[in-house]
Amino acid sequence: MVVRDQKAGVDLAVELCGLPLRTPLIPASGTLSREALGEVEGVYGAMLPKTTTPATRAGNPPPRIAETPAGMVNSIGLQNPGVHGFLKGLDAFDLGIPIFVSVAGDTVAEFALLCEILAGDDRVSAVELNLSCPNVECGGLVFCAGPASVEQVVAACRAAVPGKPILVKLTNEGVVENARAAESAGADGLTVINTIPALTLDARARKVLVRGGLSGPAIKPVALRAVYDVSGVVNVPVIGSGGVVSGTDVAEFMLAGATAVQVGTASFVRDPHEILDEFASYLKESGLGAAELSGALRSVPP
Amino acid sequence: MVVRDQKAGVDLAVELCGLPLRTPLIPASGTLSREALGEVEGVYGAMLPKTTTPATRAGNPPPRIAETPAGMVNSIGLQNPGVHGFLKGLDAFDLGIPIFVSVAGDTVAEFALLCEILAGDDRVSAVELNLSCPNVECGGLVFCAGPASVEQVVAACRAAVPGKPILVKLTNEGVVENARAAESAGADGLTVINTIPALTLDARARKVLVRGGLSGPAIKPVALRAVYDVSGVVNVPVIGSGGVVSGTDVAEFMLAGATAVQVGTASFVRDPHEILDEFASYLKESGLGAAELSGALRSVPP
Amino acid sequence: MKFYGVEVEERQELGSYTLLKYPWTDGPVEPGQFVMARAAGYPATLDPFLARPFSFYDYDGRMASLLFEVRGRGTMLLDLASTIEVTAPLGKGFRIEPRLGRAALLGGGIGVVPLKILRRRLNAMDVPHDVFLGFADARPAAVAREFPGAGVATMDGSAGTHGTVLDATDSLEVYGAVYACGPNPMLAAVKRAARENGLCQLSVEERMGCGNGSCNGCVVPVRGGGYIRSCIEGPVFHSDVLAW
Amino acid sequence: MKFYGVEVEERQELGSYTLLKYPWTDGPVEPGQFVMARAAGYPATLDPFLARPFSFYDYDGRMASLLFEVRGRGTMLLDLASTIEVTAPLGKGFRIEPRLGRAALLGGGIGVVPLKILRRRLNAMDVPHDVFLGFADARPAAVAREFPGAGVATMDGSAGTHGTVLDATDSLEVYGAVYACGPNPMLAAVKRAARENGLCQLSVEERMGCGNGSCNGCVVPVRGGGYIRSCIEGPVFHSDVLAW
Ligand SMILES: Cc1cc2nc3c(=O)[nH]c(=O)nc-3n(C[C@H](O)[C@H](O)[C@H](O)COP(=O)(O)OP(=O)(O)OC[C@H]3O[C@@H](n4cnc5c(N)ncnc54)[C@H](O)[C@@H]3O)c2cc1C
Ligand SMILES: Cc1cc2nc3c(=O)[nH]c(=O)nc-3n(C[C@H](O)[C@H](O)[C@H](O)COP(=O)(O)OP(=O)(O)OC[C@H]3O[C@@H](n4cnc5c(N)ncnc54)[C@H](O)[C@@H]3O)c2cc1C
Ligand SMILES: Cc1cc2nc3c(=O)[nH]c(=O)nc-3n(C[C@H](O)[C@H](O)[C@H](O)COP(=O)(O)O)c2cc1C
Ligand SMILES: Cc1cc2nc3c(=O)[nH]c(=O)nc-3n(C[C@H](O)[C@H](O)[C@H](O)COP(=O)(O)O)c2cc1C
Ligand code: FES
Ligand code: FES
Repeated sequence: MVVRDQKAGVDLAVELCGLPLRTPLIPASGTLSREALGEVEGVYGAMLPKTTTPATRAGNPPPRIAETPAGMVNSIGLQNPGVHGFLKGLDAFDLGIPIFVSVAGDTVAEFALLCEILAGDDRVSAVELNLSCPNVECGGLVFCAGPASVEQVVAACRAAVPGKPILVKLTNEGVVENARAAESAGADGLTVINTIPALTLDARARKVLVRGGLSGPAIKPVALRAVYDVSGVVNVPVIGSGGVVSGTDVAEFMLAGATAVQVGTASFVRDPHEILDEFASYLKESGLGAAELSGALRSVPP
Repeated sequence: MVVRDQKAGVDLAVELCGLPLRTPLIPASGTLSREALGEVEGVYGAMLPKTTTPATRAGNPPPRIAETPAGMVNSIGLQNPGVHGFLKGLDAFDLGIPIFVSVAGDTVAEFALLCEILAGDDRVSAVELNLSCPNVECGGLVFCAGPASVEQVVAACRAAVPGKPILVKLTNEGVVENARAAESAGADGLTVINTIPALTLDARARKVLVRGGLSGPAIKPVALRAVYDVSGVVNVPVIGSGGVVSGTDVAEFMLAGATAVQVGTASFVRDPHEILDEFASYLKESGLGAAELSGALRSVPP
Repeated sequence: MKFYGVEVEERQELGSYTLLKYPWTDGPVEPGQFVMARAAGYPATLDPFLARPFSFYDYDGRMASLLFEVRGRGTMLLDLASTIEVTAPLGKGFRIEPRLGRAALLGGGIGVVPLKILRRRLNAMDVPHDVFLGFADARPAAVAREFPGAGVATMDGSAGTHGTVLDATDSLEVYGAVYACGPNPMLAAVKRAARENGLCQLSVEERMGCGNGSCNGCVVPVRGGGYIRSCIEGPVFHSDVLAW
Repeated sequence: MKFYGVEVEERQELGSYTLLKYPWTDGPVEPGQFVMARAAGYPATLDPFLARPFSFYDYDGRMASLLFEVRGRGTMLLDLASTIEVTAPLGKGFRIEPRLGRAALLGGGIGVVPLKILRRRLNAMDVPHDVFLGFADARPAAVAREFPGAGVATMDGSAGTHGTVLDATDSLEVYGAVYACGPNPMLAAVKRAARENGLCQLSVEERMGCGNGSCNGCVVPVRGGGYIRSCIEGPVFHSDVLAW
């Protein structure tokens, strides 16, 4: 399956929100640690560490993960050292490619505060808003539960970080409406989709194992649909996320309309170099450059 | 994997909306044909043929199906002979167990009309409303796109078929709110969930393959979460649907709160007798009867 | 759907195809009938999830054989498996009409598969016939040695006539019956070429979800409107039935 | 994460466990380190999706061995596979403190695995030690023959002392160092029993998603609050670190 050295003569570069990316691949937030950076040299077009929050978060007690058919459910609970500790360690993520930072807060004000802090940090090329976290001011509904709260949080962040692109990461539920709201509030790009709410049980023990988000190849067709539908109604670039495992998957997301593609859970089970190599072979065969692929379907269904 | 003759001494019976079912298994609508009935003798507690509509529907042109990781996407387009032709052929589905009939219309009035027709047919023990079809009066949004239209269609059907249980089949998006709306409009039970909107592409041909609904084990953790959340907020019974492949899956859905469980896509790749046998072994091991299993988790997470 | 676990008793390469034999004693197999098959492992692994349809290549009352082309992951895993899972024979095969005189058998690519049993039947019934096989190039065309006397065409001209299977025939109009299997565009071309014939039966290839009529996934458009299932009403159809 | 495809060169039953050897020449293995492993087949099959963590049982510079218990589908498939995929050695193993005097090695069930390399190291460093192994019953306890002189306990009394691995020891207080591996409740009990000891290291067993620190799935609670990853900071921890 692995095709090495397929990158010669293939144009992998894309542009995202004015930023030139060496390849269209980006690690999905929360799936690439500092310790694993050595393994991914040359693969990605931008770096994107785990979501950070205003204060330290310990995260959820174990069990935090469970395997499911062609996927997994996680409930990590945004474990992170808080934005200040995060920024102290950020240099480790400098691989000579743009660094995107994912943020999450409990309130609109916390989101805006995080954006203000990042606005002043030159190492940060773009901010990704993780809107799949609970809005404590709205009874704990997630920020992307509806267009109104999406618009509110994006507008506040827009004002707080006028000089850097803002990417808004959405969950599948209501994704088209929420995408429109994010765009009209000033988002420069949309990451589609985050994990899908899910639950796993242990029947023998008769207990809940993990209540969290489903990721991995199982959700790929759902994510593809979201990317296809969203990129049909917004003018800002879409970044695909959800179940990418192979170079063909990367191509599928780009054909569906994505400008760049995130690799998440698959990086736990494959060397992402293989994904890039396969994608390069695909480009070679198709005779297209990565930048030409976005939305380049030959026929569109009724 | 197959454990035969595990059913002795195990109580498989459940009660659903006042109807005694021999086993908690029901074929998911659209996944069991007349031709395959001979293969399922003794497995199911009720029969549930493919959704019928007021007039004949030819269905969608091929390709209608595509395989995805641990699942498949289908876009059949409710191919069926129309309710009158359907009822002419209904006797073939008489295996001596209650027959549920799934209906779908383009408008609330069509749903009500179908319910009226079924109200007068003694062979029909219950009606399942398939609300995942487009409401032509609401710009083509599906009936279960929001609680208002769910309430409207369920109330109209309730009035049209006062004497039989109405089961309302919901999709995952907005399932908790929609479940509440269905219950308050008079639903006797809720089927949770239908397929999840999805898309498949052929990267090599650069075209869309199938735009339809995702089913199979891939969606099981999403369906389990929906069943768990819905059964926590409604008082009517919940029927689980989505990715059931094994007897353990059946147990998981029941522990999550389901009273009965539908087997869909899995019946294409397994003999459903095996699923029932595995479920019987589970009951034997756990020392519980099927009717005791619903919601019988030992501990509930925070 | 009920699957039976069977051991692969013999595996062999035929050109670019794989021939695989497994024990099967549960009743006869009609030419054009198929099985749903997959590598064993299920349900320890739930991906690939669906089984795949394969025509019977041969059947001797004790062993059934499949002949297949590795296309994607389903056939890739089947190619490696020592135990496979198969269903009973499914679908409606070719209906032999011995009174119609000379028959033409046309196979495109892996569409040769059902022609072997079909030919044996025709021989048994003393029905005169000619076999024509079309392939992309010489590698798959190697399977033609299993059909002595067959006319062969390859798209790249590397074996036999240069062109499609139809280019290997003179005219289909001299035949009383035409039996064809191959990719759907070839079948449409055969249908056109055989327009004037009394009987033209085509074995179609649609994606299948179940193989037993349950999913409505495998349909073909029919004359007069609507769709019918190729796993139950087919996979072999009289060409008049199809709206192609 | 990078996986290497390797041939299974030897497979053998040890009591109710499976021993599996594969060629590995890429550097040394510390006692307590682990690999992520799965049956090959990926990405033709995407289920089971994750690899599983296994401690090294043995390593001779040429071959690495795993010893495992079939629990679910990951280990079931591994038990059948002729080719497997493994990562390089991962995590922090046992840190041997030779100056602390006599050591106790405790294994619970399949937790015996890392003790074999550990014991060899202790022997090489002339550190005196005793091994105690606990099992559910006599079947898995058969693996104890690989640990000559070990004290054995079984929960059902069918072999050795009746009780847990701690029942096979007199008191842990006589030991300068305690090294343990087994199910987490056993480790918590060992930690309590070894409270007064200078060094107590525990190899914990948490579900792992990645094995390289990326998913934060494998955490254990630490004293003072919060969680740390057992794949990077562990899987072997000083017992003081753990908030158990
Ligand atoms: C009645 C019937 C009989 C058949 N008999 C044979 C046979 O005897 N020998 C044989 O080699 N093949 C036969 N086929 C085709 C065979 O089923 C497909 O080649 C197989 O399903 C491919 O599976 P895969 O997992 O390898 O490929 P996938 O990964 O599923 O797909 C790989 C490629 O094959 C294409 N493909 C997949 N399924 C089909 C399909 N049903 N029709 C057309 N293209 C498809 C896909 O578009 C894709 O490009 C038959 C099909 C039918 C319907
Ligand atoms: C660092 C480390 C080293 C290990 N070394 C070994 C070893 O040398 N030999 C060995 O046999 N096993 C070892 N294990 C445990 C092994 O990883 C699990 O048995 C394996 O993941 C089960 O996979 P499965 O697919 O067979 O089971 P699954 O289908 O995943 O699960 C089957 C059952 O096992 C339980 N289970 C699954 N994973 C774990 C886990 N990580 N911890 C506890 N219970 C689990 C599930 O709850 C379920 O009841 C180790 C685990 C860790 C973390
Ligand atoms: C273990 C794990 C941790 C994750 N943490 C985060 C996170 O901190 N912030 C975030 O926006 N998304 C997080 N995600 C979601 C991923 O970024 C990604 O959107 C999702 O997993 C779908 O992509 P995949 O199928 O390629 O993994 C996490 C996913 C996993 C599996
Ligand atoms: C081929 C196919 C056809 C279906 N047709 C219908 C239908 O007509 N009406 C309906 O309510 N659901 C239909 N469904 C959805 C199933 O009833 C079921 O709710 C869904 O597939 C999820 O369950 P599963 O994963 O067990 O298949 C269909 C599903 C499939 C795969
Ligand atoms: S394959 Fe399912 S109906 Fe034909
Ligand atoms: S297993 Fe993923 S962080 Fe440890």
